[in-house]
Amino acid sequence: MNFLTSYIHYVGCFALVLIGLYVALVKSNLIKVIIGINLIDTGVNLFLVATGYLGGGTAPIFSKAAEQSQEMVDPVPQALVLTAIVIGVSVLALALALAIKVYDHNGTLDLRKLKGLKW
Amino acid sequence: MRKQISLLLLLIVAAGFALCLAGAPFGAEGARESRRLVKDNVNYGRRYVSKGLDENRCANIVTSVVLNYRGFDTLGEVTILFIAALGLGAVLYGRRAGASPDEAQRPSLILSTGCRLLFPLIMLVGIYIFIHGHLSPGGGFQGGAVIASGFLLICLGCRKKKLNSVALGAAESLSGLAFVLLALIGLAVGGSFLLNFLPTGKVYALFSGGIIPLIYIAIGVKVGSELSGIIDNLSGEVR
Amino acid sequence: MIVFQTFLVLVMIVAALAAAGFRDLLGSVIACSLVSLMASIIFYFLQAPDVAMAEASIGAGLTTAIFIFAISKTKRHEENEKTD
Amino acid sequence: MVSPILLIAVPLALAFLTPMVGLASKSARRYMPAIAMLFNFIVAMSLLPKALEAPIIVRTAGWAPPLSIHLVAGPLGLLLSSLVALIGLLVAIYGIDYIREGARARYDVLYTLLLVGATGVVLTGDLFNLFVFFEVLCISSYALVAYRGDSAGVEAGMKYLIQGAIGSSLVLIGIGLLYGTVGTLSMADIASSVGSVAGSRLFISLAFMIAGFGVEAAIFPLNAWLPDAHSSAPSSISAVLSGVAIKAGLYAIARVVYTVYGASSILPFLAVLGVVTLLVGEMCAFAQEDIKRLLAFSSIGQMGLILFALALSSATGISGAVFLIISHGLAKALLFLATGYMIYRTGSRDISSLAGMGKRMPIMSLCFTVGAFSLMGLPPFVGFASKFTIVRAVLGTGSTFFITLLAIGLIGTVIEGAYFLRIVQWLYFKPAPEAMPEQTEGRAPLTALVPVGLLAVLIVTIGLLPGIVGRALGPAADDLLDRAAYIQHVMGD
Amino acid sequence: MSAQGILITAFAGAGLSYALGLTSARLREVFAIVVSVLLVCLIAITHGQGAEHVYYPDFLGLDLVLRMDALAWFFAITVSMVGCLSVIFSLHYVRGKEKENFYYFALLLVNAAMLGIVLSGDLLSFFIFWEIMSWAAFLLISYKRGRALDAGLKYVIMSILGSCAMLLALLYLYANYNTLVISDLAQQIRSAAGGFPLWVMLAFALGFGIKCALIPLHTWLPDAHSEAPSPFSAVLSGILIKMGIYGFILVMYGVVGLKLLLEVGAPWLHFHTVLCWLGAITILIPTFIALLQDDAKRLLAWSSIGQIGYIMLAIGVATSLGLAGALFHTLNHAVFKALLFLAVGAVEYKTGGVRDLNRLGGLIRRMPVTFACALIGGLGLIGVPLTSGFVSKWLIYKTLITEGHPFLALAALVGTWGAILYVYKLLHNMFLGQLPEKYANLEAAPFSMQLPLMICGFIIVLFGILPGIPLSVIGGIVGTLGFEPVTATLTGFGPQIGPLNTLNLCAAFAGVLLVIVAFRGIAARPKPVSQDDSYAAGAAAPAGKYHHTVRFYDPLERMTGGYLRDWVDQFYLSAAGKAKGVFNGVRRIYTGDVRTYVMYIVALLTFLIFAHTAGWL
Repeated sequence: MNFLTSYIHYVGCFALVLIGLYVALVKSNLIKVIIGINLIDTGVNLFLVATGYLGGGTAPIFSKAAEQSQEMVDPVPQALVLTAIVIGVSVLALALALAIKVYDHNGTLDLRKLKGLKW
Repeated sequence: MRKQISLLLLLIVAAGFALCLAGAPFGAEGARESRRLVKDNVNYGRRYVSKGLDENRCANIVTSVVLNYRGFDTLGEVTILFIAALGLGAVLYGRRAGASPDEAQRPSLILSTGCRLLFPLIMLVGIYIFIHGHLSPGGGFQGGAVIASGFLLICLGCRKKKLNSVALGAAESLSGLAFVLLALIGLAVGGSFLLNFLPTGKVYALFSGGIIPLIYIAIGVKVGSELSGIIDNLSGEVR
Repeated sequence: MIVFQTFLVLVMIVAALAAAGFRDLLGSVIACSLVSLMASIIFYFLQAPDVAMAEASIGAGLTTAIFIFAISKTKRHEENEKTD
Repeated sequence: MVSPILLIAVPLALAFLTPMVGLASKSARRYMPAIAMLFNFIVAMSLLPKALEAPIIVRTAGWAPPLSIHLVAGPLGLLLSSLVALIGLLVAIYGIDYIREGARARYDVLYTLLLVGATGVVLTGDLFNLFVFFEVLCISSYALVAYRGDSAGVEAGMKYLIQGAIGSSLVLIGIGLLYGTVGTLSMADIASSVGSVAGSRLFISLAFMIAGFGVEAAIFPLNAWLPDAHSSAPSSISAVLSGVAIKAGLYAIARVVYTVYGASSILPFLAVLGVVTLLVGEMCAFAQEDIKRLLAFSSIGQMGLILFALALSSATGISGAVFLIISHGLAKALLFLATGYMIYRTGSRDISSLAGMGKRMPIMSLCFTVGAFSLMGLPPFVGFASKFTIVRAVLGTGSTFFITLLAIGLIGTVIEGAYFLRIVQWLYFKPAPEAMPEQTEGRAPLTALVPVGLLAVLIVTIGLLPGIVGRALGPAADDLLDRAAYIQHVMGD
Repeated sequence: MSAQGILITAFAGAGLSYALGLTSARLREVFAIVVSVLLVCLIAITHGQGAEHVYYPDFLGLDLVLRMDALAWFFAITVSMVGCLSVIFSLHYVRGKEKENFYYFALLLVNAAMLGIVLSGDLLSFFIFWEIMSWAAFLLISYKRGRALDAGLKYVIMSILGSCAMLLALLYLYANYNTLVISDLAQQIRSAAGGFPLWVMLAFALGFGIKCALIPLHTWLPDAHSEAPSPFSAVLSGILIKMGIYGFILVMYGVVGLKLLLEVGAPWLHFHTVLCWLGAITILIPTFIALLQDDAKRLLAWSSIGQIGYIMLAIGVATSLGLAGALFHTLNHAVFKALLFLAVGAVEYKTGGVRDLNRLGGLIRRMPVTFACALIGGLGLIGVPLTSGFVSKWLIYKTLITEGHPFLALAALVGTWGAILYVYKLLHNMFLGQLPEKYANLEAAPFSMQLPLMICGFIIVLFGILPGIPLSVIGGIVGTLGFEPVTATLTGFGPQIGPLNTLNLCAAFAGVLLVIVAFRGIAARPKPVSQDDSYAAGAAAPAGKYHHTVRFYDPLERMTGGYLRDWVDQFYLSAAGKAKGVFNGVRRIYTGDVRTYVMYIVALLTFLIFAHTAGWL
């Protein structure tokens, strides 16, 4: 039971990362690979927030009602994840723009055919 | 052949993760005891939580970490979004030839008026989110995203209204400039970049936290205009 | 409480596997947005409301929109896997 | 006193300002990157002497270093940021007339932000901030590689982006693992508390970081993106990418390995990886027909040599590596800029089309020859001084393992000599094909000749008087090697 | 006028000549000659001063030093002399051709770099000038397009390989003795406990061996010399190869010193004996390959390799007489080869680029002066008495015989026979025999080409009759390098070295000449023979001699041609071909498929994790 309580989040996020990597490694469609990268980003963000999570902690936001602070969760990973999510979106948007342009030029998104530049 | 190799590789990577996470500091329970043992000055998460409130008088500690303690990251972050919007524009530069959709797909009257009615409400929610970034959860990024979803609605819902890209670009760069100037004033006045030079006011009041709400407003406008710029670029025209 | 979190994580993993497995790109994009939705809820349970909101609005909302725009401009279905 | 933070803040402000300036007047916007980099170069050079004694620690948001993000403008940081500023300035001048088509407004901003990213990577003292500026650098180079929108550029950009994204996620996992174990993100703070933590978790997070930063630093298995990206990008961009961007990646690895982890067990592995990169790079370069792809592979080769020198962990070794970073940056930027206008003139990137360029573009060919000779390490040029320092450092270590690796590496430089001199022969000693029409408009404008000429003059003067740069190399090597001093400087006050 | 002044004038001269050349060709030619002649005088004046001074205090932590001791002076005067002659010769040779400016700049740069090598007092500046000489020579070799490019590339690849080896050896010395100034280095090495490491000596030998074309490393020389423009071939063959010799002498005797040198290498096989045998082989094989060459310059190139064999043999013997012989033969060979190459160059210039021996002939009547000088050069090359070649070969033979190396002496002797054969072939095919019609009204070479030939011819005969002039200088050098000095009178050697008095030889020759003249005077006047004499078998005897010389040594070639091909060259070319195949293979790593690239990233990560868990890292 104790394994479940403390490690379920890590299992979840690293499962996401591994699935994302598998998609990026194996799938031949460009959009599918970009989805894989998106999965990896989500997994990594989940992992960062999970590192900051304390057992029974509360959200690091003070309000008139909740004044006490010792049970609060570590706010730093949340700040990092905020940045990481937006980085993920930016990379994703650029990736999809490039995918559209690749489709314009080559008419296909199959990575096995997109080998114009090699050797 | 490719599948087997990648499965083998991922197996070893998974083993690496497992090897890493076995120890004490990871895992929710493990984290809790290890945090309690650790004194404040070693783990800065606890220090921000314990002293953050009276240093910046900003209720949302995450916001004070995002903008004050680690504000330089957010400056980098905003630059990245700016680069993404411009990069998208640069890459899709040559594709302006948009074919106007045929009659059949034009949105019905109800849909377009509904959207135009809903748009100001979404903007209001978005603006509320990033104005109250330092009090309640949420902030520049989340508010900007909501504003962008408003623009998305306009973009999908009603065809006629074309987003004024020059205004978006101006909003984008002006708000980015505002953020950097606020930080530079901190350097000029208080001797260190991103310093919270304004009085930080009472804790839960709207005008608390010194320059933090100002920066979050600038970020909100910037993220909103950039994400809608991205959407406008990507949805330039439907073939 | 933890049981519900475990359930969320399992749904997320299944959605991720679906996103990987679907041949129809639109289907896998929907599965992908389901993953971010689940992640957003898990963030809430991990006491990170800011991140939950960001993940929900950016991760689930805008990412899916951008994906669908991209798919509308390119091909919807994946080529067959046989030639690999 | 001018604070090093301006090195990042002012170009950033100028970058945000550029769209506004663009609205006002189209032509003024083209000079914005040059202005930003000129400012950067002046500030960096003025701060360098002061930083040679002790690194300048800059706080942000007014908190003492470990609390908030801080910049560590040490001798190494400022030396590299002045290199970034110098090459950025010269390539910006080159880009004024070179880039004509495409979304010209966006090019200027992206170009300035790329250099801001590189300067940020080199100056920052915080690990996550290093990752953020690393991302600024990478994403702007993805967009700029695909700037032309032609089939090759877009494909190269797409491949570069996918590998870069995977690399960045690995770095993020590494930072997550490290933050989980140590609880702080300031490099000096991590360094001071890393010693007391169990080994295997640290090593795996180091592995992730090396794999992640390695993608941008063109280490052997990870550099598959580089030949495509540098050959299909516009020449001014490949000049900056080759001259500056991959160096920032390698600096990140060096800083992580030496300062954050203080790891010594992985150094022999990095040395072997460096020599393998050198050999693979030079071999592939020899077999190329396309001039820019050849230069890209030769960049991989030289980065292998720099990594090998960094992995020596001796003071002269690292000062040799920094010296090679400077000399390779100058020479490779010169080569890419020179080929830019040669390709523009002949219309094709094939080496055989360069025949007889010696007569048609004398200044460009002369500068190309100076750059090629410097890269090969021939005496009167700066390449010789850096190669000499590295070989002296390797033999100084006296360990037969390193000396045999060096001997193998020197075979790489022989291959490099072969293919560069083959090109010089094509330039000067092959008759120009008469079929080529005598286009007069192809004559390189002043904004191209000035940077290329200046780089060539720099290469020769630093080659003849290595003392100019030599003074800063010693403290720069100590800045990287001496972990305790770094911690004491940052955490001390 | 210190060494630094000489170097500055040399390098500034090269630069200025390029600058002046941009304005007017005439001005540049005059300036080039003035600079070269000035250099010769400057060096001649500074004979005595052995001053050693630092000219660049802190270059990467080392002091660069120049010195002008006897050895340096001797080589410097040879370099500047031959350099000046080739500049004078190339006035006409290059006039009108394109890229003249570049030619003069590169030629003066190579001469300046060689002066730099010779005058440098520490190994780092030696190395710097060495590399400058290499790439400047590369530019000049590939000057005449076409096949010259491959020759240039082959030359430069081998010389870069050599300089990499030399850099390793040089910095190993710096790492162990942390100084590169030759005088201090020599003291420390000789006083150091252990012997001199063999691999360092081999690395030096590789570097210098490539430059002076020892047998396994010689393959670049035939192509480079035959493709380079003739005046530069003279410089290339005359003095550029001698830099390798200077390097050997400097390292073997200047730095390592005689006592230590004798122990270098395995106890049963010393380094210097290997060097001797290499020298012997280098005498034999190239000389007989030279026989079979049809192209005049290629013949001379192979003969250069052969003569270098003599010099290496003399150095390898490690005796004072041997070293004196080597130094004197270096000087002689520089003068012979300069003369012969310039003569071939003159013929090539006049006949519009023809150097194929089968198509030339009978030029003795059209170009008598060139023939006379070429004859003197050829005789000197063979080593006929009354020419300086005789004295140097006599020294080498003497030391081989007194030291008891019968087989080496035999090899030297056979080498001389080969020399006689190919010199005769060269002179006969070019100057004797039937004059082809198209050269019937060929006028003589311009004076600016004949002057260098005459100067060289004069030097050969002068040093042949009065060998004391160079030998007194060489004796001093041998003394400074740790041997007992060789005393020589003006006309030969004292009794303790073995009686040689060129005066008696002159007297003997004069006597024989007198007898021949007298006999011809007294004997019957040769009576003209009528046309239908049996000699012409009834047919009308043609006006001139009608023995054309085509495929001169054809029977010899048919017999030995199969064996005497350049095996080493074929081996190198096939190795290069295989290497190119490997490079093409390595290129295939970048398959173009992004998924494979991502797999490479994950593969490195897994390797690191696996290596850690397995305990390697």
